[in-house]
This record gives sequence, C-alpha cells and structure tokens, in this order.
Amino acid sequence: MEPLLFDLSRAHRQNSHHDPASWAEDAGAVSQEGAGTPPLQPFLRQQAVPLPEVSELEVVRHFTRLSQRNFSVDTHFYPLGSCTMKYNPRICNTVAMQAGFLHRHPLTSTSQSQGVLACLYELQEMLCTLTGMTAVSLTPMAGAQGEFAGVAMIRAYHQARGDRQRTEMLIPDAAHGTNPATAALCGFTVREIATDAQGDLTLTALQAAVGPRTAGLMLTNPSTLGVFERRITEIARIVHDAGGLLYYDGANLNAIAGRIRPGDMGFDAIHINVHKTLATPHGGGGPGAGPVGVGERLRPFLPIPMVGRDGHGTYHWLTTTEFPQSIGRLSTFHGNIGVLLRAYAYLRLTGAQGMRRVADYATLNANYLMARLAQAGFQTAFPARRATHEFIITLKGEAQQWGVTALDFAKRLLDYGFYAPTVYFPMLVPECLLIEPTETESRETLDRFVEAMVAIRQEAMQDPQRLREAPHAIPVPGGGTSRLDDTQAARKPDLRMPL
Amino acid sequence: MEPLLFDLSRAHRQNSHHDPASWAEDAGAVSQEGAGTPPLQPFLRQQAVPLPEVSELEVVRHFTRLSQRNFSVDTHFYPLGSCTMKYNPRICNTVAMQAGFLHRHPLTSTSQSQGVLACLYELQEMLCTLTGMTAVSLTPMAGAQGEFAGVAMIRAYHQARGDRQRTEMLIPDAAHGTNPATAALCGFTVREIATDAQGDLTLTALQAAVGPRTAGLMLTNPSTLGVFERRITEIARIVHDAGGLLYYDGANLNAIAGRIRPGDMGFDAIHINVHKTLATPHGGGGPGAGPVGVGERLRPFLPIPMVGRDGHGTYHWLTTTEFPQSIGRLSTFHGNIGVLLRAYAYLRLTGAQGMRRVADYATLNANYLMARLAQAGFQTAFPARRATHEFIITLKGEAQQWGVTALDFAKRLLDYGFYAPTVYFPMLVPECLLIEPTETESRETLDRFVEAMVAIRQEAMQDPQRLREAPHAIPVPGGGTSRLDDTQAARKPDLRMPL
Amino acid sequence: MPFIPHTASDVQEMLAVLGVESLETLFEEVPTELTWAGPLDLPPPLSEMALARLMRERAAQDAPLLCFTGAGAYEHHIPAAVWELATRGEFYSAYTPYQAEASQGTLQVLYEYQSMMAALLGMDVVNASLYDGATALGEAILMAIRAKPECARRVLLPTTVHPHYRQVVESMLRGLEIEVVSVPYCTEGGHTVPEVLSQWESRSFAALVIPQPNFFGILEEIHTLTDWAHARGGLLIGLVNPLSLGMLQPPGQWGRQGADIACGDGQPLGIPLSSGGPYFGFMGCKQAYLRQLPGRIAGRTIDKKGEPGFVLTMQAREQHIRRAKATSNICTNQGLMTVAATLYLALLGPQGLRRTAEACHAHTVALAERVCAIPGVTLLFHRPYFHEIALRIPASVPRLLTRLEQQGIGGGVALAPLYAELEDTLLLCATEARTREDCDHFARTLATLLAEEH
Amino acid sequence: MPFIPHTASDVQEMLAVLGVESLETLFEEVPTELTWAGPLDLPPPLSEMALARLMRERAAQDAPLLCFTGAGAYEHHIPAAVWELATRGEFYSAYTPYQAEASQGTLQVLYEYQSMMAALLGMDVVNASLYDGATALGEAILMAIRAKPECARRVLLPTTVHPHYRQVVESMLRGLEIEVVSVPYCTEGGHTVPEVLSQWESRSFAALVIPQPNFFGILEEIHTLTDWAHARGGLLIGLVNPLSLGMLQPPGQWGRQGADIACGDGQPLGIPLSSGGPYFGFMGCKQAYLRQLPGRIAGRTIDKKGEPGFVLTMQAREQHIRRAKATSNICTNQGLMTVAATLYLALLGPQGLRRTAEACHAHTVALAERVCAIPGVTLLFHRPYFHEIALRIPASVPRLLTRLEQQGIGGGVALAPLYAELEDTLLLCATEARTREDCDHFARTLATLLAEEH
Ligand SMILES: Cc1ncc(COP(=O)(O)O)c(C=O)c1O
Ligand SMILES: Cc1ncc(COP(=O)(O)O)c(C=O)c1O
Repeated sequence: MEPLLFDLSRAHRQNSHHDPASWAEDAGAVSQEGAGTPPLQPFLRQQAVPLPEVSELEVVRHFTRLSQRNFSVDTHFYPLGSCTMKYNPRICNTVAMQAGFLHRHPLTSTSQSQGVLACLYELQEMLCTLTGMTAVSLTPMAGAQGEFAGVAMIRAYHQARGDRQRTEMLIPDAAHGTNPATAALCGFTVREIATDAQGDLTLTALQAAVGPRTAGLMLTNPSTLGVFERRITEIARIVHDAGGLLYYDGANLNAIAGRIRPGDMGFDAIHINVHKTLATPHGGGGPGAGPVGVGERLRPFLPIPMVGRDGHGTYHWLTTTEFPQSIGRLSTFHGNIGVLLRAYAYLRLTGAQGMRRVADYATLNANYLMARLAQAGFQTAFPARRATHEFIITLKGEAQQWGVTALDFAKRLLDYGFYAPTVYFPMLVPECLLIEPTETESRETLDRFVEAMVAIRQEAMQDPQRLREAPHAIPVPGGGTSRLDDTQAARKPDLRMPL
Repeated sequence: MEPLLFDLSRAHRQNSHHDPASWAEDAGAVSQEGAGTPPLQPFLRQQAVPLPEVSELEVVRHFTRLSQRNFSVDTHFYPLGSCTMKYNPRICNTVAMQAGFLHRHPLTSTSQSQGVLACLYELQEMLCTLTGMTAVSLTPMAGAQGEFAGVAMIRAYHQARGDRQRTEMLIPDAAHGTNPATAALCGFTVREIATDAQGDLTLTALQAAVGPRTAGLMLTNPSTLGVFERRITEIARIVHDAGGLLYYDGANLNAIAGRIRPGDMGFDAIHINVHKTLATPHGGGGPGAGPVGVGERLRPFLPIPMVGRDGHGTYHWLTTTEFPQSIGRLSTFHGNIGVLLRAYAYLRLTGAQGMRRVADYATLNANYLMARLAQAGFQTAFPARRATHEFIITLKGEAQQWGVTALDFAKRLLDYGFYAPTVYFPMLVPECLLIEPTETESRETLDRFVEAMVAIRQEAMQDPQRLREAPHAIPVPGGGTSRLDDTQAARKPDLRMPL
Repeated sequence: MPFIPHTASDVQEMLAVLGVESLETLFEEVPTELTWAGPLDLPPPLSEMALARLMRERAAQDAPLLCFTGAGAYEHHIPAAVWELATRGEFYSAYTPYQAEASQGTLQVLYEYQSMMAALLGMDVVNASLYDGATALGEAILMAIRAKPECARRVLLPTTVHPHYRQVVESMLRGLEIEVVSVPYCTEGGHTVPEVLSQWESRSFAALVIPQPNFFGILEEIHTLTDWAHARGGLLIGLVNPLSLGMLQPPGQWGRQGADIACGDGQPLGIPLSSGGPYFGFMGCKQAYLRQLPGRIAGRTIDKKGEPGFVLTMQAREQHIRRAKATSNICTNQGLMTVAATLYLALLGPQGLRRTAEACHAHTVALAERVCAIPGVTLLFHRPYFHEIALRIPASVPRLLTRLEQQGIGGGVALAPLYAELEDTLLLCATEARTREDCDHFARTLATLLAEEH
Repeated sequence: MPFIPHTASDVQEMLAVLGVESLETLFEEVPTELTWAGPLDLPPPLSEMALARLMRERAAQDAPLLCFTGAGAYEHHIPAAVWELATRGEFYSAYTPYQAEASQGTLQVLYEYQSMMAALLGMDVVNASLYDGATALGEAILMAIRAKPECARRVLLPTTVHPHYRQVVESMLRGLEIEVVSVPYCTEGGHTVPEVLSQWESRSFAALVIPQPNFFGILEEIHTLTDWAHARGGLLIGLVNPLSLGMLQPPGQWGRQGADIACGDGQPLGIPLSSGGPYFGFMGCKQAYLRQLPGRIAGRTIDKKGEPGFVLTMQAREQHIRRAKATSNICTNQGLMTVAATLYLALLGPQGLRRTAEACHAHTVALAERVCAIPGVTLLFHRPYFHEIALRIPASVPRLLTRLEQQGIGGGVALAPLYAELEDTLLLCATEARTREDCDHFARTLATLLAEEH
C-alpha cells in the first residue's frame, strides 16, 4: 500500500516557496492587532493545525503513485451502466483551464465577462435544441440537483395554479435512487409504479396510481433497464390528463441524443448530466453539472441565474427580476461553470451530426455486446428487446449452479483489466450486471470483454472459489488490493487518521 | 506488455476532429495545381504513409499506460550518479508552458519579444554570477553541445593568436565520454591524464603531458569520482603556464553551486547542464540546455545569438555584428528557450541563498548516505575522502565472494522500488556504483535505500542467483519486464516495426 | 467520426452479428413519430483547431482584473503542482469509486482529505464533499432537523450569512415546512448578538447557524453564541472559511462543547475562481451525528490478506440504498475538487496555511489603513475582522465599481443590492496575492476617482 | 527551504552520523581561498506565487501575432492530448532510459517513434533524436564523411538550404578539414539545377544535400539530383520537412535508389513554436549505414521469460563507450519532443497528416492568389512550392514588417539579410491554422500598407 500522507510527515518540514512572505509589517503581529479594531486574540487558534508536513517532492510522488492505483477511462474499459463513461476529450480540459476563464471572479460585472457568458448562452441554446425544450438553466451542479430543480418547478407550478393537493410523485420501481430521494427532498410522497416483464412501465399500475394527488411522474427513457419505454406517448397522456407533469431523468440521454428529443416525448422538464452525455469528466466523483430544461409551462419557474442576451448582442445574467416566480438560487454563484465550458466545447466539436452519431454508435455497441454475450451463453434480462445504449445480463443461473454472484464476476473482471459494470442496479433484476460500453469504445475492446466474460464463466464452473476471492492481481504498481471488507468498514468506521 | 501502437491500428480509423477541414476550394485538387505554378504531381507521395490508425481514446490509454511503466523522479528515488535527478518543480513547467511563450515565432522582431528576452538576459547575468564567469551564451542545447562550444572557443582563441600547433586536448581518464568525443569533434587529439589512488589528477602525469601542443584541459570538479580536485589551483597554473586553457565540465555544478565558482578556480570556459543543477526536467532523454560561460579571454568567441540590453533597457539579439569572432551559430534559432525559461524560473525561486543550500544539502545527503553504506559494510572507492554531491562504492568484494556484479545489484534495486545508481562509470573503479542522492531527497528515503542495499547484500550471500536474474517484480501495472537481453538486441537489431 | 472509432467495415461486421441491415433497425422499438427526422439545428461541428482558437478568443475577450473582490470566492496562490496532478487522467476520468479495489487512488485521497479537513475543522468526521458552500449549509440545516426530532422544525439563520447562501437555503427548504428565522445583525458591530437572539429564547429550534468570519468579514462571538444555542437544546452549525482556520479557532473548539456541524465552501483551498465554479462544499460533524451526515464517506478497512485498503462506506445513508429515506439526494459530488484541496493542504502544511491566513489578514489591514486615509472612507463596522472589510464610501458605489473596472481593477462588491439599508457601502478583500504595490495602486486609484466625483 | 526537505533535527542527526559539527566541515577539502564568502549577487528568492505573477506578466508582455512566418518553424494545430500526456511526470521527470526494465514506457515510445518516422521518411532506421534540424544536418554530413572514407572530405551544400542551417554546419565542421561547397541556386526557379552541379562532376565528394522543400518553399528536382549524386559515387542527404511528407515523396523513394540519409527538424510534428526551441532533429538512413548513425537508438529484444521488451542498443557507436571515436558527442538529446511527435503522429494518423499537409499548401496557394492580386506583388520563383512562398514586394520590407507587426501580424521574413541579392523580397507561409478570414485580412492589410507607401 502507498503510505498515508500522515506517515510521510516529519515535524517542521516545510515547502517555504509556498510561504506568501507577506510584505505587510510583521504579519504575525498585525494579524492580532487590526487597524484600530479590537484585538483578534480571543478568536485565534491555540494549537497549530495538525496537518502532515511533507516535502513537495514527496507530495508529487505520493499523488502520482496514488493516481496510478486507479482504473479510469484514460486507462481502462469502464462499462459502468448508467454512468456513460466515455472518452473525455482532453481539448475540453485544455480550453476550460485557460487563465482567462480560471482567474475570473464570479462577481465580475457582466460587461467584463462577455467571453464566458457567450459560451454559456450558446450552451443554453444548444441544450434547448438537443432536448426539444423551450428554456434551460445551467445552474444545477449535478444530475440530482437538476432533478431537484425539475421537481421543485413542478411543485411551484401546481402551487402557482392554487392546486395544493398534488402531494404525490410517481416513480417507477426501477428508477435510480436519486429520483425518490429528490421527490422526498421536495416534500412529495413517493408512489412506486411497477415494471412489467418486458421492462415497460405497467400501464394499469400507472392508471391506478394517477389522480388528483399526482404532481407528476419521474421517468428516464430509455429506462434504467436498458430498454426504450415504447408507450411513452400514452404514458405522457395519462399523466397529463390527470393534471400531472412529466420529469425526464436525463442520465440516459446518450442513447437518444440527436435522434429523439424528450420534449417531443411529452416531458415537461429534464436534466442533462453533462458528465455523461456531454463527455465532461467524472473526476472520481465529480464535479459534474445538471442543466435543467423545461417546456413553456415550467419556464417561469426555472432556477436563476440564467444568461440572457439583449438587442445589441450583449449578454447578462437573468435573475428574479426577470423570473419572479423562479424556484430560486441553487448554488452560491452560477453553478459549475468550468464543467459547463467543457460541455460547450464538446458540443461545438460534435455538432448535430456528431450528437446523432453518439446515440447511433452507443446503441450499436450495446446491441453488439449484448448479442455476443448472449451467443456466449449469458442470460440477458430482456431477450426479446433491443438494447439501447446499455443492457442487463443476469447471473442468476450462474449463482444457482456454481454459487458465484454478480459481485464475484465484477471483482474478477478487475483482474482481467476491465472496470466492472454496475452491479445490483436496477434492483429488479437478480444478480444483474448493467453494461454500458459507450460509443467511444472500439469493437476490439468489446470483443476482448466478451472473451474475459467467457473465461470467467469457465472459471466459475471449474474453480468458483477463485471468483469468490477475486480480485487477485489487479494490474496496478505494487500489486492491487485484494477484496476489501465492506462489512468491517461499516461496522467499525475508520473515517480519518486519529490525531 | 503494452501492445504496440501498430497493433492497435485498424484501417481507416480516424480522429476526424484533427482534420483541418480546409476552407480553400478543394484542397486536394489545389495541392496538385498551384496558382499558376507547374503541377505538384511529380512530387507527390504515391502511397499513403503507413502510420497506425488509432482512436484518440486508445492513444490516450496507450500513452497513459506506457507512462506508468517508467520509473521517474516523480515516482521513485533516482540516485543516478552524475545525472542530478532532483525534483523538477512543476511551477517551472507551468510558467514556461504559457501561451505567450509557446505561440511565439522565433523570428518575431525583438520589439515584440521583450518578455522572453528579459528572462533570457537575466538568466545570462545570473549564470555569470553563479559561475564566476564574464559572459554567457545560452544557445547550446545540452551539456555536450556546451562542451563543443567551449572547446571550439579554445580552438578559436589559439587560432586567433596564430598559435596553430595546439592540437592536443588533455582529459582525465575518469572523464565523461562526452569530453573526449567533443575534443575529437573539434579536431583535437585526446591525451588522457591518469588519476591517482586518492581520486586526484596525477600531477606528474599532467606535467609530463603539457606543452606547446596543449590546447587545454577538460576537467570537472568535483570530478566524476565524486571527490573534489584539491590541487585545482596548481593544475590551472600548470596548464595556463603551458599556454593552454581550462574547460570546466559543469555536470557536477550541483556540488558547489553558490559556494565555489569555477571562474575562481581558474577555468576559462564552462557549460552548465540546466537539466541537472537548475532542475529542469530530463524528459526521458532531454531536452536540456547547456549554456556556456567564459572568462574575458574567450568572450569574443562565444556562440551567437546572445541577448543584449541597450541604454533604454530594451533587449535585442547579439549576433556576429557584435561578435565577429564568434565560433558561430549552434542551433537553428536561439537554443532550447523553453528549457531556459524553466531554469530561469528555478533560479528566481532559489536565489543566492537557495543555490548555496543546494550545494550544502546535496553534499550532506551524499556524505550521509556514504557513511551509512560504509557502516553497513560496503566498500567506498575513496574511503579517506569526503564525498561531494555523489560518491562511489565498489562491489568488487561482493563480486569475488558471491559472483554477483554491480549490474546485478542495480537490477535488484529496481525490484525494491529504487532506480539504480550509475553503473560501470567511471570505468576506473571496478564494479562501481556512482550514487547521487541530490538535495531534494529526505533522510527517510536515504535510510530506506540503505536498508534495501543491506537486504540485497544479504540476498547476494544467501541466494546470488536471485540477484543475477533480477529484476523480478518491478512495481509497474501489469508486472514489470524481467531482465532484458542486451546482447540479442545488438546482435539482431530490431529497431522498428517492419511495414 | 470525432471520438467514435468505428470504421465502415466494423459497422458492417457488427450489424452482421446482429443480423440487421442498418443502424436504424436498432431503433425500431422507438415509435416513428418520436424520431427527429433531420439534423438538429446546432452549429456545424468545429475541428479541434477551430475550437481551440474560438475558446482562446473567448478566454481573452475580457481583460483580467486586479482582484479586490471576495464575498465568498477568493483569489489565492495555488501551487502549480495542485492542478498538474489533479488533472492526471487517472483522477480526472475515473468514476465515483464503487469498485474499491480498482479505485484505491481516489479512495485514499478521500480518506486523506477527510482526515485533513477533520483536523482543520476540529470535527470528528467529514464527508467526501457536497456541491458548494451554500448547498452544504442547506444540507447542514436538514441534517440538524433530522438529528433533533425532538425540536421544532425551526432554524435560526443570521443575516450575516452570505445572502446567496440564504437564498439557496430558502430554495432547498421550500417544500419541507421548516421555519427559517432571519436573525438581524447588530448595526454597529456587523455581527450577531445574543440580545437579538433572546427573542427565540423560549421557542424550540433545531439549530443556530453561525458564520465565521461572516459575510462582512466580521468575526462573530462564536463562544457565547455556541453556548447560547447549546443551552437551549439546539445544535450549532458553524459556517466557516476553511483557509481562515489556519489562524482562527476551529468550530470544534467553539464554546464549551464545540460546534456540532461545520460546513462551508472549500474554494479557498486550491480551487481557482473559475467565474464561480466548480468549487466544493465540505461538511463535518461530531461522531454522534455521523449517521445523519449526507454525502459519500470513505473509510479504511482491510482486504482478504489483512492489508489496509479503502472503501466507500456508511452507504446505508445514501440514495442508492435508502432511496426516499436517504439523508440527501446527492450522488455525483465535487470529487476532483477534494483531490485538489488535499494537494493544496499537503503542499502548504500547517505552517504554510497559517502564514497564508496571516498574510491575507495583514494585507486587508494594510488596505484598510490606506483606504481609510481617503477623506470620507470609513470602516462600516468596528469589530475584529478577517481578511474582508465593509466600507462606507462617499460616492455612488455602482458607478465607482464600473470606473474601477475600466482601470483594470475588480473593486469589490456593492452591499446595497444585498442589504437595502447599506447604501454607499462596499465589501473589499485583499488576500495574500495582493502586493504592496497592488494595495497602493488601489488606494491611489480610489482616491483619484472619489476626488473626481466631487 | 525551497525544495529541500531537511528539518533542523534531520541535519543535526545526519551530522552526528558523520561525526562532524557543521555542514562546513564537509567542504574541508576545498581550499579556503576558493570558497565564496558571502551570498552571491543573485536576485532575492521569490515565492512561487510571486514567480507565477512575474512570469504571467512576462508572457503577456508582448501581444500575440497572427503568424504568417515560417522559415523553419511553423504554427500548426497541436492536439491537446499531445502535451497533456507528454508532460505527465513519468515521462517528464525520467532520465535517458539506461535501466531498461524500469524505463519501458520511454523505450517503447522511442521504438514507436523510430517506426513511425521510418515509415514517414521511407528509411530503414531512424535514431531517437538529435538537437534540432540544423545540427541534424551537421551530423548527417559528418556521418556521410565517415561512411565514405573512399571519397574526398567534401560535401555539396546548396544555398537553398536554410541559411541558419548552413551557419550551424559551418560551426560544427570548422575544425575538421571538411570542404563545404556552396551550390548556388537558379535565380528563376529558386532551386538547385544539375547544370550548376556539373562543375563538381569530376571532383570526388562524400555527399550532396538536397532540401525538400527548400528554404524558399520551392520543390527541388529530387529524383534527378539523387540520381546525379549516386551516379558520381556520393551519398544523398535529404533534408525534409516531416509534415510535408504527408503529401510529398519520402526521401527513401527519391530517384532510383532513394536518399541515403534523411534528416530535418521535427518541430512541425506537434512541437510548439516556443520562440525557437526546444524542437528536435531527426535522422534516418539506409540499413547499410546504421553503424555510422549518431545518437541513441532503441531496439526490441526479449527478457528472461521470453517476453518482448525494449532497450537502448547499438551503444558501441556512442560517446559513453567509444569516447573519442564515437559517431557523435551527443548524450542528452530531445527525448520528450519525440514523445510529443509520436503522440502527434498517432493522433493524426496517415489521413490526418495528409489532410494537414494539403490544407497548409492550399492555404498558401490561396494566400499567394490574394497577395499577387496586389499591384507590384509577384512570386519570386516560378516552380512548384510547398506551403511557403517568396514574394517580390514594391516596398521596404523591414519597414513593412514593422508596420504589419503593429497591426498584430507576423508578416514573414525579409530575405535580403540572408541573401544579399534578394532586396525587397519576403518569405511567407500559411499553414492549416490560417483561416480564410486570416488570409483575407493579411492581404487587405498588406494592400493598404503598400498603398500608403506610395
Ligand atoms: C439514472 C440516473 N439518474 C440520476 C443520476 C444522478 O446524477 P448525478 O450523479 O449527476 O447527480 C444518475 C447518476 O448516476 C443516474 O444514473
Ligand atoms: C560529467 C558529465 N559531463 C557531460 C555530460 C553531458 O551532458 P549532456 O547529457 O547534457 O549533453 C554529462 C551528462 O550525463 C555528465 O554527467
């Protein structure tokens, strides 16, 4: 294991080139005796902060070596379903990291921020086009916050109409956890709608559930089951007829971008995970961004700020002055602008044709991989259905026969040099792997993945213990960690170095 | 092994976002039919260039994974003697990679290049101060080219004085290979001077060698043996009295920077390896830079261009107009400016105090490491001497007793996570390791290195075959290469992919 | 095709495996009326070269300003190594570390981040980040409400908290029937005084929020206020600038028992201004409230061989397990920013952090001296402050700011749009990055502009 | 202490191990009169923050120019991935790969570089880089002299070779009694013609150098000249722009037998202009001359387990083994630049390279059309060219260049200082990076300035 930074520490070691060497007379003293103001003394820390003291060279080494212990898109195939782990173009990072963007204070006047505002304005416009929505606010900082914005707008809409009884949000049982969590956070009661054997929403269940208490329905299409909800128009009609609105969870937009627009399917609000569809990096857990788009009805409620353009082509921030019914502010300033610039750059590189190709080839890759795995004897969750940009296989059979789980398969894939697909989500399908290859992977890579799966299945038959103990030999410097004990982690939480 | 790029290729795979998409009407046709000029046809390539065709994602993965297969200063202790592998401050890279420097054409007028010229001018001045020389030219692109400049100036000096018989260059037997190679390249005959048992130049041999044919002496001090040439003043007198000049190979300047100045030792010319003393990166083999400094006598002969400053503080290039006796131009434009900017940044960060500390702590680390290894039973080459910034141990005893070589020790160190010291140089000391820890390594790292050496010695005693077959398990992803066959490489050269 | 590696023959062969004629067939389940016929009305694709030029022009379109603006985002020195390392592909292009064994790099960094932040805040545990400071405050309030089911669903929120934060809190809590009580500030001191709080003496509340320093840069009476809240059965939420803690008392040591929850924005710890984001929110709490903490948490455990390793843990709190009953809906957080902050703290160390905080403050003091020497310019409040000052200015502040910008200076923030009663006032900040010449230049320019006004 | 990790107690403990009182003692062997007493007169140290600001100001001091200048260094699109990857610490901070097993990354890149460059040049083998194009030409000449001991120590060097290259060659060969014969160019075509060469018909020479394109951008009669040299027993050294080979015939296919040695500057392959360096020199040759090739060479071999791997090989040619008899004194070369070039070639691929070369040329043709429409402006030579043109201009060129620069345009190079006979001429270039608007803007500006001159 790479030692902890704390273990590399030695008292009084310093990187003095990062000492700001204040020019103000005797900074230490001044800090305690402001200009004519009462003394700072009572507010001062008594002991030094117990941080590690490490030389810059050791810091560089430590983090370089740590980075090498990660699987990532830049090093490995990463078929993590629902997460769209595709190539993050380096140019998008380079252009976003320019000093002119990085050193700009958020409260700089708009007249001195026209360059960045132009990008954001055009991004809003492009996202409207892409989703078939009327207006977009870029401020949500991730998909889940986009959901929050959408659901809060639905709430605001009903309230603005005086329709106060709509306290229920309908959510398919297969939905991502953020959907019910968000609904709850907005004060709604969650009502689950069942999925049928074909992966479609059960229309009878939906019909039974809708009514005057229905605020709306949260849906992603293609669904988290990797199939396209074919009766979406009918679903939309049912919900709308009952007075509810439709929220589109945009996490799966990669499947349909440039081909099918959520607006055309009847959705009233949508978020876009730019760290998925628009290829901004996931950064080991973020930052992402979750711009939210709406149709005409929800427009007045969009979160502020947004970017507007006046008759002279000058850009400015739109706030509650222009949007008095807004659900309000969702981030301190304007959201994750650095991420949005990367998304903007990506969209300018792809254009309309490019976005449509994204959907086409993501779909081709998923269907191809599904077909190859099915041919190799794996059980797909919905054999009668086309895959979208992702698909599910279930290892129920393998589990029963050889006592190996989806998790065992996942861990063993790491030994083969592949990141694992999403496991145990959606919860409906037992022992499931949700596999999303994305459009940026080559056929050769998919073929290698199939070979690995087949080899692991062979192992499961002949030496199931080998799987149960996987991973064994993850290819990282120094040799990888073997399977980690989650239970102990949760039972005896060790969440930081003791001081 | 990481596959070759060629193995990842697939016909017609393209990264079309790097297609410049020319706006000129039908670029393909135009290229064959210039504006009123004869057709290009006879000059055109018949077949496409047989380069690999790989997607950008695969290129990123390939090179990311390849990088992880390197040991480097940023990942490992790298005590490679004579090479000064110390921390390369990342800030020096960041400031040098700014657009304002990177996008500047070399033939931009000086009036539009004042920013970069200011840095270079100040660097010249600082290097004069640091070395005790009168003038510096920054143009040489590495140490060896700096040597070339120095030796060519010595030749030019003698010739300018009409002294045409000086055809011999004196070089200690312990010298680096570039010294004799450079002398030969300048048309000199090399005469080797022996080193005595204490690592000093044999003065009698020197006295016997000098004479009217002596053009000069090339020396590095501290020498490549890791000891300070104590009688340097006398040596300088002998050579000067014989009409020769003294060249200082600056590769070891890290040992004395800010403390002892080559100019004060009597040297007439010197190069500085900025990729050593001034912490610019070595880049897996360059680029470096080898600025050359001279005393008053050699000043007129400096290679052009240099940077001058006029009375108004405006900078300009100095060329043969100002230096008609110059040995001429050594690079197409002005040398490795990007590297020089890094050196400039480093010098501004350290200042005078910082440079002196470099020498102090490089020396402390080397002496400490030598003492610890000696205590542990290793044989140092010059036990009666102080180490400078580096020192030699000889494994002659180990070789005789257990049949393991310096190379075996070196290879085994890789398994322990250390890059190997320089082996078999200087050639004078049998089975030698030349060890240079540099000032940027902590005591803990040196202690760990001692432990590894002791452990390996133990292995040599108990299981010498283990050493002879090392390395076994270099910690890189996928597992490291075991010992590579140099002989086969040279006997059946495989120097590129066959087409 | 940009970013798509398929050759024409790949496509043919793959379709053959699928037994279909064309790509269109794969979309056959989509009702035709939903398929967009033509290409969308997006701008035509640019080559990378053209994009790079466009973005270079956009980045250079507005002149850089000499920054004296703070108000929640601060220009600090960021060691070059921070972003050179944080943007390494293995950090940059990885997902949330679900497969722990293949994500030890990110996980160990998170554990180190949690450790260092806990040390800085004086808190028992810290999560692996939230979106930003404002949402972190919102989450802290929700957490307090959950942690104190016996209390009324009420929180006391001083108006000395950043106005944008208060707006975000309002947006976040709107549907939840939580009463947010605005606590007015003392007009002399610009701080929150117990006398004003005493109105809620008898009413139950789940938490009192205390910002330190507050939006005006003023230091609050943290000890008194913390003890006040605890005495009345409420939790104390400390909202802090993490860099200030190089010098100021950590929330864990406020009052007799310390703050219960600490949160804030991590931007000062190595995150560039970036026009407002991405930054990151941090949150720590006492051990007792761990199970109410939102967001991801990394923990140390052992592997089959007994070697230490790291995993995401305590996941039962999270949306992907607990769904509608989760502590928060957060999923993607601001992971890479915590990598940067960990690097920043590691490179600065305790001494560097203290010296930076001291320099920030000393420079602001020096700036205060200079500007207060200009006739008519005075400090608005007379209390200790940290690295940010509110000034009364004898001029129209919006016009002044415009004129400062024309001279290349980002001259702070007008308070009036945020506090209607604070006409003709300005919030200014000078971090360690402001040199003596910068401060002299600012004061000179301000004096000249003010003189011209009259 | 910047970059030095020693604490005071480290120093004490280490000195104790050494049994000395102070650091000074370690320098006791140095004669005291040689020790510099005080601190040197260097500027005081800057913090990283201050340095970053200084360098930001220096980098921004001169306005960027719209570049129409070539003359040996060309502004091309460089994919962002090139330098993001090349500056990864493991490439950036490694040494020359002496310990092959711990340097497989660098070594495999070198092998791939050699393979791709050999493919591009049509050469059997390529070395792992030299300093730059000019020194590569010098080394090529030295190599030819070594390879042809039976010939006179004489080379034929056309004046159509870059004047700076010729100066460097002169500096490099000065001590070695090698005759460098300047071959004048044809004043109509701007190229080297066999008729002029025929003066040396009967005199032995080791090599003829042919630049393609030459300094004027003109394409030389490579086939005729190659065959001419071979017929007379000399080697043919092709000096080429590697990017042009996306479109033009590779040296390996010149004439009946191909060039024997190919060399040039690798800058167009992904290396930024950088005010002139670092760039890199490349060199390839026929198999027969391998043992005369200077510089490092990587080779593929196998390890103990029979797995393929890479090493530096053929080291018997080099200074560290052969010393005074080495093929060159080169040691440190331009390694990292070859990493960048390998990335560049990998990302562009054959199609990208061809399309780039075609765009460069098409843009120069379009530029030629535009400027030649201005009264008095004409092409100097009437021969096929590649991506660079020499123009006759009805004005003082130095003044014109100054005025263009004042308008933000890098307007090419005056030829007169380099070729005294070429008064009022200008060398211009438009790469793929120049847009239609750029070229229109240039032509318009030029027209206006020329009109003002009259
Ligand atoms: C289907 C689905 N919905 C919502 C989300 C939440 O998005 P984010 O992680 O950006 O908050 C995800 C992300 O994993 C998802 O896969
Ligand atoms: C003692 C000595 N002299 C000269 C050189 C040559 O310097 P460079 O590699 O920069 O050409 C070296 C480099 O290894 C060296 O160690």
